[in-house]
Amino acid sequence: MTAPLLQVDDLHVRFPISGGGLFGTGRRMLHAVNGISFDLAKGECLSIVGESGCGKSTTALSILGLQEPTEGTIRYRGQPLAGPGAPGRMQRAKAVQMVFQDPYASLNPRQCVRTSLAAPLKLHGITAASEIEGRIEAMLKNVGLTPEQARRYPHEFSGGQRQRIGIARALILEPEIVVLDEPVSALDVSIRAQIINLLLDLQEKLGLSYIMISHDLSVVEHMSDRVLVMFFGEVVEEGGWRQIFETPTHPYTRRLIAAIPDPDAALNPVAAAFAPDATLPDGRRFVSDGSAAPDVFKPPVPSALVEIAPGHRVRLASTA
Amino acid sequence: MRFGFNFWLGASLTALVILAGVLAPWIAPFDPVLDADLMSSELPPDATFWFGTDGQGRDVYTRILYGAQISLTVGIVSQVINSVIGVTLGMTAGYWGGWWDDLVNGLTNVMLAIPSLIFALAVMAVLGPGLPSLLVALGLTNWSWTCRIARSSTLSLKSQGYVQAAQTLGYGDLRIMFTQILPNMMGPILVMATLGMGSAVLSEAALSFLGLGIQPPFPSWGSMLTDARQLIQLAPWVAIFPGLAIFLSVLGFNLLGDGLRDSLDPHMRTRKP
Amino acid sequence: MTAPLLDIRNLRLGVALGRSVHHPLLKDVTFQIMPGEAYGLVGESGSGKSITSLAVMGLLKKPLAVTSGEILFKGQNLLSRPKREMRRLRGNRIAMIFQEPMTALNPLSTVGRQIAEMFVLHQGRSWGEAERLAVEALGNVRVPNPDRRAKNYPHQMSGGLRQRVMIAMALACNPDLLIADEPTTALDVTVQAEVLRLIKELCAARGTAVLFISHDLGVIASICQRVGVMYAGCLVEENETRALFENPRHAYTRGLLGALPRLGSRSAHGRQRLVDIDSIIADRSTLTETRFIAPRGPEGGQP
Amino acid sequence: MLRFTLRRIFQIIPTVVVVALLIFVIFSVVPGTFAASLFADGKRAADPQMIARLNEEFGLNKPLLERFVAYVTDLAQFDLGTSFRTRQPVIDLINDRMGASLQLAIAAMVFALVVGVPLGFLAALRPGSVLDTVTMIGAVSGLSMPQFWLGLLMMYLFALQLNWLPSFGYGDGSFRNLILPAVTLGVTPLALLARTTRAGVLDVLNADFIRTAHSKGMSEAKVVRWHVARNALVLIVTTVGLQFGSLIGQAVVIEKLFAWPGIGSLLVDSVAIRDIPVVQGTILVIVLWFLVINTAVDLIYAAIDPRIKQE
Amino acid sequence: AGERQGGTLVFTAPYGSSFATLDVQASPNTQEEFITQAIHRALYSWDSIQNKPVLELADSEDVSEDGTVHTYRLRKNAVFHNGKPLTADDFIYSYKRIANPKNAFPGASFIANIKGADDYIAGKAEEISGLRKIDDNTLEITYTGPINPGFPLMQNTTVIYPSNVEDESSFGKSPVGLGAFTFKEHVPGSQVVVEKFDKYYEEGKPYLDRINIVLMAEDAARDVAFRNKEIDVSILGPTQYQAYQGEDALKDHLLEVAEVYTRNIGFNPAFEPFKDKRVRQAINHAINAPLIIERLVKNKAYPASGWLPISSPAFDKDKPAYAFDPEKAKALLAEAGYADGFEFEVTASPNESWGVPIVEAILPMLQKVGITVKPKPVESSALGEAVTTNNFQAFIWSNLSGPDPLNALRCYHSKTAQSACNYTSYASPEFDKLYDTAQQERNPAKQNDLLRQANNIVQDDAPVWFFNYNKAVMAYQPWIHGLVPNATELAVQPYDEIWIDETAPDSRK
Ligand SMILES: Nc1ncnc2c1ncn2[C@@H]1O[C@H](COP(=O)(O)OP(=O)(O)OP(=O)(O)O)[C@@H](O)[C@H]1O
Ligand SMILES: Nc1ncnc2c1ncn2[C@@H]1O[C@H](COP(=O)(O)OP(=O)(O)OP(=O)(O)O)[C@@H](O)[C@H]1O
Ligand SMILES: [Mg+2]
Ligand SMILES: [Mg+2]
Ligand code: NI
Repeated sequence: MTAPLLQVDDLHVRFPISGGGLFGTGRRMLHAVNGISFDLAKGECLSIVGESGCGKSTTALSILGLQEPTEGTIRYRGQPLAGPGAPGRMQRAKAVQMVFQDPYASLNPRQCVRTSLAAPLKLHGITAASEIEGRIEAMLKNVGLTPEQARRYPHEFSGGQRQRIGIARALILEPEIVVLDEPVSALDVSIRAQIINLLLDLQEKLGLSYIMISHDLSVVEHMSDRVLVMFFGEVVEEGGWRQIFETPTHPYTRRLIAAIPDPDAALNPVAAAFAPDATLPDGRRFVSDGSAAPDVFKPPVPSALVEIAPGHRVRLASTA
Repeated sequence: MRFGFNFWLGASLTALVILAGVLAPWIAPFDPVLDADLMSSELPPDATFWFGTDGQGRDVYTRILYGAQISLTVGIVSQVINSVIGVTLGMTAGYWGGWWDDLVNGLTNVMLAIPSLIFALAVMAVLGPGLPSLLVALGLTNWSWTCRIARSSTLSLKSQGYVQAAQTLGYGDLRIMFTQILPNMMGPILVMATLGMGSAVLSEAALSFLGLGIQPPFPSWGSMLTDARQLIQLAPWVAIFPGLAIFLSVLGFNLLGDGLRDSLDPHMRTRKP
Repeated sequence: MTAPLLDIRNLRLGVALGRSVHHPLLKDVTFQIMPGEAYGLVGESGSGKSITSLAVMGLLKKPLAVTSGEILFKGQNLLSRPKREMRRLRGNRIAMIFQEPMTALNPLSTVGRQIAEMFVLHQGRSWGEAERLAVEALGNVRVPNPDRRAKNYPHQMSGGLRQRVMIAMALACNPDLLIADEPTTALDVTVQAEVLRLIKELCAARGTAVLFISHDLGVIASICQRVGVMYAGCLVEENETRALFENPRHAYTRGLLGALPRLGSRSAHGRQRLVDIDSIIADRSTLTETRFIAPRGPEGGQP
Repeated sequence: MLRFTLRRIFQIIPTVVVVALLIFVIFSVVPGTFAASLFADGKRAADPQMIARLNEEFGLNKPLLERFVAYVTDLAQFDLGTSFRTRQPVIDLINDRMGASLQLAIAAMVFALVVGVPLGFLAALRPGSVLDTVTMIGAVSGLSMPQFWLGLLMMYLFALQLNWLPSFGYGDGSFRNLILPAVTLGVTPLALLARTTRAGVLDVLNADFIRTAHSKGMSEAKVVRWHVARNALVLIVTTVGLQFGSLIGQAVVIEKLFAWPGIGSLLVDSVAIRDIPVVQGTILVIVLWFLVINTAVDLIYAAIDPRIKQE
Repeated sequence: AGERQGGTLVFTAPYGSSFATLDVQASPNTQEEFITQAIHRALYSWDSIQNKPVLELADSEDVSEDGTVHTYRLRKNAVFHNGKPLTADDFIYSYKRIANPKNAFPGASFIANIKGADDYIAGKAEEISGLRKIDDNTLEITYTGPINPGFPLMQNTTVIYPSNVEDESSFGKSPVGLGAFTFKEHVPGSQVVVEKFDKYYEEGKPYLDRINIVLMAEDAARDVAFRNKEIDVSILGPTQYQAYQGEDALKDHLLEVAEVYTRNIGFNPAFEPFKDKRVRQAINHAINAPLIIERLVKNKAYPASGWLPISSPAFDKDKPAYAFDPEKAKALLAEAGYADGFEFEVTASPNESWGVPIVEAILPMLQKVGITVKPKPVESSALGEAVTTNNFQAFIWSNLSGPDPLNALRCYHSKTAQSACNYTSYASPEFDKLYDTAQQERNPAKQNDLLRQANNIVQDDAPVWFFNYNKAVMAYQPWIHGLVPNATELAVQPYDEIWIDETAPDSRK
């Protein structure tokens, strides 16, 4: 087993929400992420799934250094990536990169593709024109674009092509980890497949590690090695993709999987829905069944992740 | 981008003003200050003096041409000052947030609460009448709107993927502001500045009327009009032409700004393959 | 055989450029919906799904106009109907749900009142009575505490609740046809499942026919009996849902199905690559040349 | 709602404080003194003793900091000071003028509202029509004219040529006297209102919920009445607030031209003779007026738009 | 004869858009004189016909041998608007109020002519020793020297208030005086209304029932209002003067007078070129003043031949003005070592008759002799400060130069401080000697002769460019009668003499 590339340990992110109080200065804390921990191995694709607003993007932004964690540590090859002693943006940029959800908003409309790709190289000390050209050309080929298209501006590309450019930009500095925040959900179905294929190809070819955020579980199943199920700031279930999709344990995970509008499930009702599973390890209770939203302004109820099979953990109410 | 009729009308009027200002030294038949012959004062328009002469015997046409220089200077310089202040404060406030944002917001509220003419009046009183003071006064008065726009644009641009991407790629804050944010909010800022040029020219006229404008012998349209208001019956041309010049140039700036806004609004068109 | 509820024949629709030139957006779209039937329209973005539905509603905006064809609703051509009559049908007999529940509701008006408008408009009720009925309608779409919720403003509700309000509004007058244009794309998976179930159940119970537009084949499969596939303004294939999934005949449909990662397929086939439409078809423009229409349609079969 | 109201009201305070500081600073460095201005018309010889006596009396020879402390102390007790020129409390002077100022501002605003909003509305309902084109051209033109020029033209036309209205002044405060200055002052807000109304209504007309309304089978008239009007109002109210709030300040030119006894002309006169306490007081009142109006607008806004109160 | 009783006069106060205060003792401005004339009376008043101060509130006066002690027999029939008859107490009360150091009133310097006032002003005495009440109707005033007390004691800042008003602050809101009209109403920023006082001491006066003194500072607006017959009188600027002269309906109703102001550009001798008298003279020669007066000032002024104006008793008719002679100017400049010219700044206010426009007009003229002029525009109040603090190279101003020549020429005495009114820091021993002699001279004719010589010395030294003496012009509606050419200030009219005939519109009757 390879040593973890990235270790996230007890990550908390809280947002002060202004408003309240006579002068509008009373601040409440929104608990967006509550103590998330996970490891990411080299070449692995880890997916984070969960409902809108459960803190997936916030987690991703913390890893990228775009959001200061309130508590917790994030280590890259054993070195802290956030907090005191963290490297600057420049070093971090070579470790972690991101592909964004909206292909229309993720490219600067005033920069041509070449500029978008060349600028980070220059910034990181690669100034030889030939090397820059070479790397851009190679990268464009990698993502299935032609070098001639480098002079074009974003509005001259389709959504799928833009997403390819976005991927190229993320990979140009040759990072080891790429965070994919809903990389295909804004794309048309027929294009979605191309991008998924591209991502898989690149992962194999370049040995990348992915942290993929998605609420499209069929995509998650298709791509990931391990899955983290988040519910309002907490991981409620964690495991290999088989464990999650074949033996989902936490009620929320089940609800999630049952809700997937899958043609096969719809056409063959037999396969649909998991039988409710009443047996819990040690007879302990789940913290919540995932149907009602907890109060995000209060600290969460104490609970713990319990391993029910090797690498498969679910969140149960704390015995205390 | 497609521009409408208004834009082109505005652009033509503006171009006319710019041409007049730039070419004044070559196309003006006289000197705007020194060619004053009291013997030929208040002559109606004729072949020599196309727009007649004023009370000092100076050629109104010449002074209108040179006045375009002043009006353009007033418009452009004051708006450049406004935009620089507004954009700097607004962009940094939106980008950095926190106490700096609160401070800038407070300052913006203060500036908004003081009617611009009154603030300009106060500044002019301190600096005394004249072109440089006017530039400062008008440059300091209207940045609050630009600042607000810059701030809100920055806030929305900040959450755009490409700005976040720039952060993850290791860009510094200033570099992000200048390469990623600023170019993408130039549109609305430009619109504000264009419309602001119009109101700067009008403010110049209003301040002249209140005795605080650019003072002669500079041939500014505002002071020409102010001086001429006495002559409206005796020598109407002395009043009509500067009035018309102000009206048309401000109309030009306004139409240009409106036109720009109209064509910028339904943002960049996206071509689908 | 019963008469179709909605019969769209050779509908052509375009953008008016200048005086007489038209840039065509829909080319000879023809399909029928039977009473009580759920009909799905899928297709890639920009293929003309929404404008088809807007044409049925008579809500096309300025540059867009129907150039030829017929839209028969219960045998009457909607295109030749006077405006007033069209208004009486709209909302009353044909209702519509839009994609964005966020913006489709007036932010300054309580949801109760917005539902009540339907009763005032089409049933001539008084406001008081209409608002009582609105509470009832909210209850029907299983909104908890409907009397309290009726007094809420849209921003006080979650996306799922808002979409339920839209459904309550659309079904308020028991329409014969409900047009749902991607009603769940903006929602979370779990909420989406609930809303879909709601539409399905309510329409089945009332015998309302549904024209369901989506680009998500999974959603279509779980709701519709028949599916039409649109591509670039053409209805390229139409068939019963199961038949379409099991035996897609048009290249685009095949591509669409192959591009879909299906749950459970990985355990069966491993992490293989998905089918990419562009890789199986060299020239996309040939896609609109062939059409496959299931035999059930009255004039089915021809290109 | 009460808390929202109180909060809005409290938010005025820091702005007022900063404005007070700002104008104190500005007018402590302004060249010229009140005492010197007494001789500015050249009608009598300067009298150095008197200048010294006056400066002494007004405390102008004290160090800046001391004056500032005194100024702030007075302000904290809602005392705007005493006019150098009239030796009356500044607040009284402003009181005397406020009525006329309000009359003018309200009349101008009413004029702008009554004409501008319906025009903008009609223009938006028929975009591209003759009415729309004429209204919008008129609006831009209205925004492109120097106010005093417009005022003079109106004076010549309506007073001198047509003899319909008195050309100037407050007279006995009658409505006839009000018309010309109010109309002149109202042109700018009118043009702005017509434009924002049009833009706002167009925006609303393109909103998704209008399509929803149409899909309900609602007639055009009902759509406008039930859904467009209120939403457009939200946009209009802001413009009205900003315009109305700054109208008193923007009226200086009009007041001077028409010899209208508002606080605008009080301000200009006081600046001219360096009657600093009056200048400071007047600006403070003008600013306060702006803030109060805009706070009121915020509250109206909150009353119309339920989304505001929430956060 | 033919005076008609009744009617309303709509008078304009053209010098500002407000009245500072109705407590006219506190106001140094011309603006407030418009109210003063209606409501108040001082010991002396200005006789516009004889052009000198005359007794107003006293029937007669006795003057002591040395000219310092005046004994006034006060009017017996004079009554204040509040019903109090005029007595000597009112004078003592009023003069003490004006001189009271706590009040810092502008009239204090006029009272300073009375013996003992200095001590009072300095706070060293409880009373002004020079003021003595003989009985209710007799007042004795001792002056510091043999001066003509008429000038200081006819000012609006030295009017007499009743001594029986408890609350002095009420003077500012509802003034009480001895004048022909009682205060009725003040709409700040708009107008003051006064009404006929039945117990006015002059028999049969006033004729008018009511005067609306309206504020109208903006010339163009006043023009419209006058043509529109909304106001009865209007002070005209140069352009309007020309326009009105050209219109049949208006030209017959213009009242003109040579006022007592000298417009000039003062040179600061601290500025190197101006140290040389020849440079100053050259400038006087280089500018074609008559042309400017004709074209720009539209003849609403008289070319100045020296400091003292035409209406001054010491005016020298025979002394020619500096001739317009660019060649001579060049020669003088060359002599002074400025053959190549130089550059100077003129601090100027926006005033159309003695401000930037005039500088604009001389600019091309001086350019022709090699001198570059730059206007330095400032606001009026800043002009006053710049000049009185000696912070200028040159300034353009209009200064009071009459009616009392002794007072006017005092400004050129070397002992007069620069900040007082010797703005050009003029110092000439010759002048000082003549002036001092004139001051001691009690024979008016001889005194005037001495002053005439002194004035000519100033003219030769040319501490200023002598531009013009202003001509004031007032347009009045045809139904107005009784206006007088007041050389001190044309706009200040004796309201009690004015009457309105039957051709007046109904609104005035
Ligand atoms: N900068 C911020 N300030 C305040 N609250 C924030 C901020 N960013 C995120 N939040 C809140 O934190 C919570 C988690 O947000 P996050 O964006 O991580 O959710 P998500 O799981 O990515 O949702 P989605 O699927 O919609 O993208 C949300 O309630 C969100 O409103
Ligand atoms: N107002 C309009 N003017 C011009 N073209 C339009 C207009 N509205 C729609 N179109 C064009 O009509 C075509 C069909 O649009 P439509 O909205 O029906 O697509 P759709 O199938 O609903 O796509 P999506 O899945 O993205 O909603 C598109 O190519 C679009 O560009
Ligand atoms: Mg997210
Ligand atoms: Mg659509
Ligand atoms: Ni464009």
